[in-house]
Amino acid sequence: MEAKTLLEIKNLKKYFEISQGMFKEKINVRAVDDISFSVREGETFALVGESGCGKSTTGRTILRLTDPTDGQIVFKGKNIEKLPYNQMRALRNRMQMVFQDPYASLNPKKTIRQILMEPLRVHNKFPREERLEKINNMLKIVGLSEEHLDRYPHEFSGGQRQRIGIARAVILQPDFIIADEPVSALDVSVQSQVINLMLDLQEEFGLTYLFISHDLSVIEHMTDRVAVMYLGKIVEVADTEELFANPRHPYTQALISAVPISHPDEEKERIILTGDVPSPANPPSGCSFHTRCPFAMDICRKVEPVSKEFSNGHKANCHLYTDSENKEEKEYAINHS
Amino acid sequence: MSSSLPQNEQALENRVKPKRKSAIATFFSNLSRSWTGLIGFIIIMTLIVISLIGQWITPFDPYFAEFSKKLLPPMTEGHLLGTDQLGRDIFSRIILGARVSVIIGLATALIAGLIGTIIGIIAGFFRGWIDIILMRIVDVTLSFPFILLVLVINAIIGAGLRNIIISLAVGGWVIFARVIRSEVLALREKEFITACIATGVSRFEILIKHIVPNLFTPIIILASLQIGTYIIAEASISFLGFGVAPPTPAWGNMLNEGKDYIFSSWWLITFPGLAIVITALGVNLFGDWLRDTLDPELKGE
Amino acid sequence: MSDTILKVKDLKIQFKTGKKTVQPIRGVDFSIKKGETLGVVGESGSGKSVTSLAVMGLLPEKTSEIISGEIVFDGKDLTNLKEKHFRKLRGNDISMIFQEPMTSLNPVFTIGEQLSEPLKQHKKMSKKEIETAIIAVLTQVGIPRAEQIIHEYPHQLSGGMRQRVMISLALLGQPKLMIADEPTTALDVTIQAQILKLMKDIKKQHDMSLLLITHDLGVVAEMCDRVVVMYAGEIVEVAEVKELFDNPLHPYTRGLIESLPSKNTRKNRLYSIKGQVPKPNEITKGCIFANRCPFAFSKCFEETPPVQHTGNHMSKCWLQDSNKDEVS
Amino acid sequence: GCTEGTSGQDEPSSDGNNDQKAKDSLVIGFEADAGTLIANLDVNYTTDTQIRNIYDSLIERDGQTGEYIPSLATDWENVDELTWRLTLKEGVKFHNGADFNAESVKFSIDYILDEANQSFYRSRWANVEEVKVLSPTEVEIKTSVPFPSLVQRITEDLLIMEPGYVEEVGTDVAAKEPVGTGAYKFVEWSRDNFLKLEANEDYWQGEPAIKEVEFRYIPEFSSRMSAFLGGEIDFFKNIPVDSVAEIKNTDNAKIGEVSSARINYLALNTFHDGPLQDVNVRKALNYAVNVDELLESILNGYGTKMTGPLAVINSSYVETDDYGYDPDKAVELLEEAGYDPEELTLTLDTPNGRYPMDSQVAQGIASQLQKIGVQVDVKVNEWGNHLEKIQNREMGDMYILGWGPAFDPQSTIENLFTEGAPYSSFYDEKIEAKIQETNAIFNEEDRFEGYAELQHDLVEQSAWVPLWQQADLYAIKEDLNFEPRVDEKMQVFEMSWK
Amino acid sequence: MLDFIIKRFFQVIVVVLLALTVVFFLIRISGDPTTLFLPPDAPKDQIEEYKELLGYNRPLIVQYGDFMFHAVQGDFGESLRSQEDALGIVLSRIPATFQLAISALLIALIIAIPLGVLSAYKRNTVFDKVGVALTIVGQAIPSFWLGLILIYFFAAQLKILPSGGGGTAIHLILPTLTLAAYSVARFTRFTRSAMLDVLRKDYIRTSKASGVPTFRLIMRYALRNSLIPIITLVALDLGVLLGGAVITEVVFSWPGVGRLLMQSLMNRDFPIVLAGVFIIALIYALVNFIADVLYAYVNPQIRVK
Ligand SMILES: Nc1ncnc2c1ncn2[C@@H]1O[C@H](COP(=O)(O)OP(=O)(O)OP(=O)(O)O)[C@@H](O)[C@H]1O
Ligand SMILES: Nc1ncnc2c1ncn2[C@@H]1O[C@H](COP(=O)(O)OP(=O)(O)OP(=O)(O)O)[C@@H](O)[C@H]1O
Ligand SMILES: [Mg+2]
Ligand SMILES: [Mg+2]
Repeated sequence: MEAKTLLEIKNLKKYFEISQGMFKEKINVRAVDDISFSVREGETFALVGESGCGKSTTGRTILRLTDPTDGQIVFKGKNIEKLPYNQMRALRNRMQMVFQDPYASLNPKKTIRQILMEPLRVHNKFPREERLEKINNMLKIVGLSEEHLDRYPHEFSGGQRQRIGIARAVILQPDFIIADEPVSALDVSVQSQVINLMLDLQEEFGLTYLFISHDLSVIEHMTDRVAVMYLGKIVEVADTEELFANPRHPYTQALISAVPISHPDEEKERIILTGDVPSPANPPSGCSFHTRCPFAMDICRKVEPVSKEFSNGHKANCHLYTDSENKEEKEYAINHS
Repeated sequence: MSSSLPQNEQALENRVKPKRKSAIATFFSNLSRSWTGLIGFIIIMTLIVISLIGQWITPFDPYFAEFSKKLLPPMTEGHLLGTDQLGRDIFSRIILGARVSVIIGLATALIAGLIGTIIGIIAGFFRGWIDIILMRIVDVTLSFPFILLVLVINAIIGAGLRNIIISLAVGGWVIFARVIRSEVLALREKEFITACIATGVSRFEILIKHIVPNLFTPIIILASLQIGTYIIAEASISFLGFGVAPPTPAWGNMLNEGKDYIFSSWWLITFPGLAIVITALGVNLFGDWLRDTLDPELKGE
Repeated sequence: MSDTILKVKDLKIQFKTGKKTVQPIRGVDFSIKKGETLGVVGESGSGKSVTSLAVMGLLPEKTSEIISGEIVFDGKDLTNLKEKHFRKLRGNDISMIFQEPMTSLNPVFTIGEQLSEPLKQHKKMSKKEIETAIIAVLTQVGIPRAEQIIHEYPHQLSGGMRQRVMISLALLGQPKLMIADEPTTALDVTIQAQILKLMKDIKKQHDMSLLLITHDLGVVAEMCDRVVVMYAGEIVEVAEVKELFDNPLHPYTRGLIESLPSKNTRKNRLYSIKGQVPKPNEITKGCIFANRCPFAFSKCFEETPPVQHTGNHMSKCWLQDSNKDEVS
Repeated sequence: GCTEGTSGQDEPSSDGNNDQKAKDSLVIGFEADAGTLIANLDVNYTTDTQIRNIYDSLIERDGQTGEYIPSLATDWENVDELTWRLTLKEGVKFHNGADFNAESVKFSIDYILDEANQSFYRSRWANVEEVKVLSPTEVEIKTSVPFPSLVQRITEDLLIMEPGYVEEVGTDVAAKEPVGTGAYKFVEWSRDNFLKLEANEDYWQGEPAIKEVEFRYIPEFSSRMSAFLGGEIDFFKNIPVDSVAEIKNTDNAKIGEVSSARINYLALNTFHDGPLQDVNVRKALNYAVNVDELLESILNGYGTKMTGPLAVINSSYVETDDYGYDPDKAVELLEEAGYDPEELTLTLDTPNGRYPMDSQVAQGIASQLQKIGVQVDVKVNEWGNHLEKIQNREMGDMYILGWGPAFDPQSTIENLFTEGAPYSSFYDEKIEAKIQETNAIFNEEDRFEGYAELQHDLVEQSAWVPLWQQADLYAIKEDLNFEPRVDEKMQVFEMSWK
Repeated sequence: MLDFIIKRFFQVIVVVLLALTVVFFLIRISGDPTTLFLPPDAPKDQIEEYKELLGYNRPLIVQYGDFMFHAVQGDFGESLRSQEDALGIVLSRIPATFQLAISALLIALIIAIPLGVLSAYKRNTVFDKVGVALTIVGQAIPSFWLGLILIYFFAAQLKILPSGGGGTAIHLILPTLTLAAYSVARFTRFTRSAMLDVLRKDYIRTSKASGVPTFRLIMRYALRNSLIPIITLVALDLGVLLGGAVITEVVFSWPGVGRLLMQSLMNRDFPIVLAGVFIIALIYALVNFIADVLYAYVNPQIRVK
């Protein structure tokens, strides 16, 4: 079944101008550089990529926590990229966010009651008398209880705080939640608890997630579709299973192969990338991955590849798959990937 | 406890659930652990009490000039710290002088703190041109050494308790504005503020309900550390003859009046000076303690 | 056991913070053989770093105290070693790579200045020789332009490069034992893969022992010969790496392995351990894991479980014991 | 006329060769720097005192009596009411060798009168119309109105500059490197630090005994004191009365004392709407203030009590009635005036440190008035504010002020008790008329008579509460011959080492 | 770099001009100085005439424009009292003030840095605790009182040091000590805490792990890192010292700018006040500017090749 599109991103760009202290020139960081994708209702869409590739910025721009430099954000058929602050406020009960850092995302001066009451109050949701009950319900759902209501965030563990953060996002019963690395700051044993909670909530409330993570095993486990980002660009999009089974872009291949094995007996053919991720302030010409790509060709240095669709919804931006010369080289590469 | 159901994380919860003490009890139990903070606190409380009831507990009338008893050394004729050049009891005058110091310290901290905080909040929250203008004003004010600035202003607007508070506040608000602005800037970037925006809280509410409450700690710390500076500044200016005018007893002007007696009657300059030192010491100790307790990261401005 | 390079016996460490004391290490026992890679896994706060610092003699002098146990390195007891003698070992016989490559290099000294330090301290070499040695090591860890890099400052390097510099710093003294405290946690997967491979190669070349601290079972599976599982300041299980993954004995280890997403059916709930890691001041009598353990029974809350050895596989759980007399 | 000034007190030290120590330099601790070293510009005690060692005046005062004695002018007389003629000394040379003559006198007076120079003395000389050089030794001064106090102006204000030098180097340089006819030549001036002078060997009154002089600027009393005790300075002025004993107890130190020509008083402001417009209240205050006690206990007796508007040293002084201390009478008078002393609150403004123990005296007065029940709010002002308040007529009931030098009746009375003069803020229609009348009298005897009457009237009207003539106190090295002068000047020429 | 310097310099100028503006209006509002300069018996019309001469009866804004026009050319008018160039008078006092401030700064650094380092190294020992206590007390002592007490002991009682006056090195001792006391306390504390901060850093642990001996660790590795914040503090404190010099100069009769400014304030010699304000604001701004450059220079993270 083809679900409806909930969110559509078209040519989104976000550049940051940052000053390098007093002595240096200002630089322009292309955190998100012309990306497009869409999220369907009810699915979990993942953004994956290395640190600094622009995942968080994408998420924050979609929620208009920062203003996009350019491009369109269409939510439920409505363009929201230019909505003024106060109109955007009204929309926020439909789209919510869960943050990476459970310590920083809760106001240390507010009790849990205040933290959870705020969204209800702001959006005037539920009659006043019922709100407390709703909060208590929500607490129960995320595995906390009434007696936590009057405590302050610092009295909770990281896992518990993350659950409070999730509760705050879900209590408005939004359609769409962006979860920005919701588990990466948590202990291994607590991670799975939070992932379970997110899965449960999705089922219960029919939520759509934009799930941001760099942990490929988590992504493989819980998402439906994945977009792989590199230096502010999306290099590959596919259904999760398809992507892990059949990665097309050399970067995706390297990324997947770099994941540590899960059992000592496992044998893994590694593509070890050389070098570091270039700075988004000064991205390489052509295909931005060419500096590290084991299959880089001449054209990669000069021309930016365009998106090529393989099977249903599986797209990648790579010259290996575009029609041009160097056929042999390409074939070799594809066969060995 | 350990017999309760282990699987339930509630068990652990309860075991480690912090005993909730009242804020005051926490304050004192913290305070009692640091002898420096305790000394500071005792000095401050003594000072405040003295400044409140001072006029009823002075052994002599601090204004009354008993010419026949001038310049009596300490411990003579019932004058604990001796008498001054007009035969007034120094001990009584020091007690009454505490009021000036307390008023100056508190009032200036209040006014400078309020102005500085408001300006800091405006600059930090709204940014843009208003920030630029306000920060230029701050720069201008900061382009003078504090004491000199206060002195010049005071010399220009004239002496007196009210004017000295004004001039100290004019010199003092900037530091609040600076610190508060950078606090606000830091807070703005905090994830919980982003979370508020994501929730849909209005900007005004974010400012009032989320940013301002988080400023209390830095404000209190800063104010407590500044009070000492103000008290010393007042004394310096009075000493130079611009501040609180005699006959109102203030420690600075007692020193000013007594400095010509340095060769004959040492007690005239010794005791008011000690009073200032002890006060500044107390305030600093308490302020340091407060800073270390409330915000270990704010060390060193 | 002459092939044991390091032996830690019943180590207990206590910290003083203000008037309170906490004891984050409560009896740690393990050893590393020559040429072996020993993994130490455990969640945050389980005491991995403290243990490794104790081996390096780098615990804060004033606030920490080794209250019992011994650390024997190459036949020498390090527990009460004088600072002067310790210094001879550090950077020379034992060296260490730290978790945070971003903060572990001094920002105001050039890479060259910092790298020359272990050589200055331990080897009698001329300036020229030192420089040659440094460049050689840097090249070995895969740093391009080594001649230039030594004149640059840390902030001019990326995280991966810095970690390579840290590794070369650790290599310079040609140590017998290298301790790596979460060397890749702060890095990206692709960089992590590079560094892990590098460490594997280096270890092989230099024939040294490696104590690899991590919280990532994947890294353990990839790198280690044997594994120590730590939980809240105690060792709950020690085993050969395969044995551990195939036959984990302690419920905690089992839980960790089970909760790996790859062990669970896609899109289904993951296996998870309930509750959270206790803080050092929350520890009560009985088994430390009891309150999270799905198999806990009353005894677990009363008495500390004994150490069980099954061949080379050691675990610390009443279940192992109860197998013998009680039925679980 | 008088000839060369050798009034007994002056001990020209040319015969000072009996000193074996051969000490011939002197360091004076002085509270403030000169504003400028050019003459006839800055109306200021600190400037004047120092440069009077470099420049000479035409007419001098006797250091002890305050009487006029000739200096560069040997004689002066009125040709008519508007014309004065001065005869000048011959053979006097400036430090640069130029001759002193009538031209230099004209130049110096013109310097004051020329607006461009912005001399602060100009207002005092506004009545001078013209200076005519009759011959090298004779000048004539024309005034626009009868100007009997011209002699005083000449004595107090006018110092003679070398026209050629000033014209040659310009006023800017002349203000830093002065040339005069005085006993000392300029050597070096370091701002806010010191002024060094050396003896003018060819001085027309003889060679000075002290060869090198330094004014060292030390504003703080305690610093001056320690410099004195440490032997860095040889004498300094303005000892707080409470430190006199300390100096007396020091080896090789003595106290020099003189009743100066500066008077201190408690002004009773009749311009301020309030009880003080009632003469009975003013009288009551005169009875209630115990000047003797203030003098004795606050000033330790250093000061000369006054009873009327003029000090004994004043040329027209007559003895007036002393109100004395009579608190009962005071209360009675107050009640007569319709005031309940217990209900009465008055303000009292005082400067701080301008006059000996000024703010303490104010507080003493407050204590005394408190004894008859009158409440006094003492306000201590910074000097600039104090003066401004007086001139802008913003003062309250009473204030403390000093006036000096008070040698001449006209300047004192005119500046204190007329409507336009704010300095005592007393005004009475009849007295005003009388003052104007007396000021214009040219005949010396009538004039004296007029001022005598005025003094009695003013006392009768209780125009103010007279306090005392200040005592100038100096700390002096035991072996320094130095007789403090009534006019506060420090003429080093008069000094010598024993 | 040049770009930055120009920008900063421009900023300095703007700040100084604004400062002048503020002081100008404050002063003008506070009243006029004529009364203090003319003899007390000066008649009203001469007062008026004098005001006119000085231009004080023009509209304020015209006076301001005129003042600024000349001020930017370094002309602050003539001292009302001595009729000399006001800026010249102020400038001639600068050396004395600098002598005092710099010697105090040097003394403070010489005492404070070793003390702070030692205190940090020996933290929580008796030495450290006594040191910390002393620094707290040191910061609580107002300099004018300390000055008086020093005078009392060394000049009045022991009679071994002069209590004031300018010139020789001996005269410099007491004022320097007085002025330095606060900075000694402050620097010591700051050095100690900067040092403690650095000693906690990961990279210090790295150095230790390479076998660097303690002495070398502190003197070479930790100290250089601590010096970076100390430099900023020192620059800022030079301003504090210049400000503090006002009081010290008055207490010890030191012929510097501070005392000049005090006297001019008392005398209402406004051109000097304005020139003094200008110079001090300028020096202060320049010192901060130099501190920034220095900071950038010692801190490789923001240094440009
Ligand atoms: N507010 C900002 N100002 C300036 N630059 C920014 C800002 N936020 C992000 N950047 C830059 O944009 C780039 C993308 O950052 P972003 O946080 O989106 O990456 P990410 O993929 O979320 O990385 P991570 O995995 O580390 O969270 C980075 O180079 C970052 O330095
Ligand atoms: N200097 C110290 N003072 C007091 N307590 C300390 C100190 N260092 C560590 N601890 C405590 O010891 C415990 C173990 O810390 P340790 O750093 O060894 O954990 P870890 O296993 O390395 O965790 P992580 O994965 O977060 O690095 C923690 O509870 C920590 O709070
Ligand atoms: Mg991110
Ligand atoms: Mg660790």
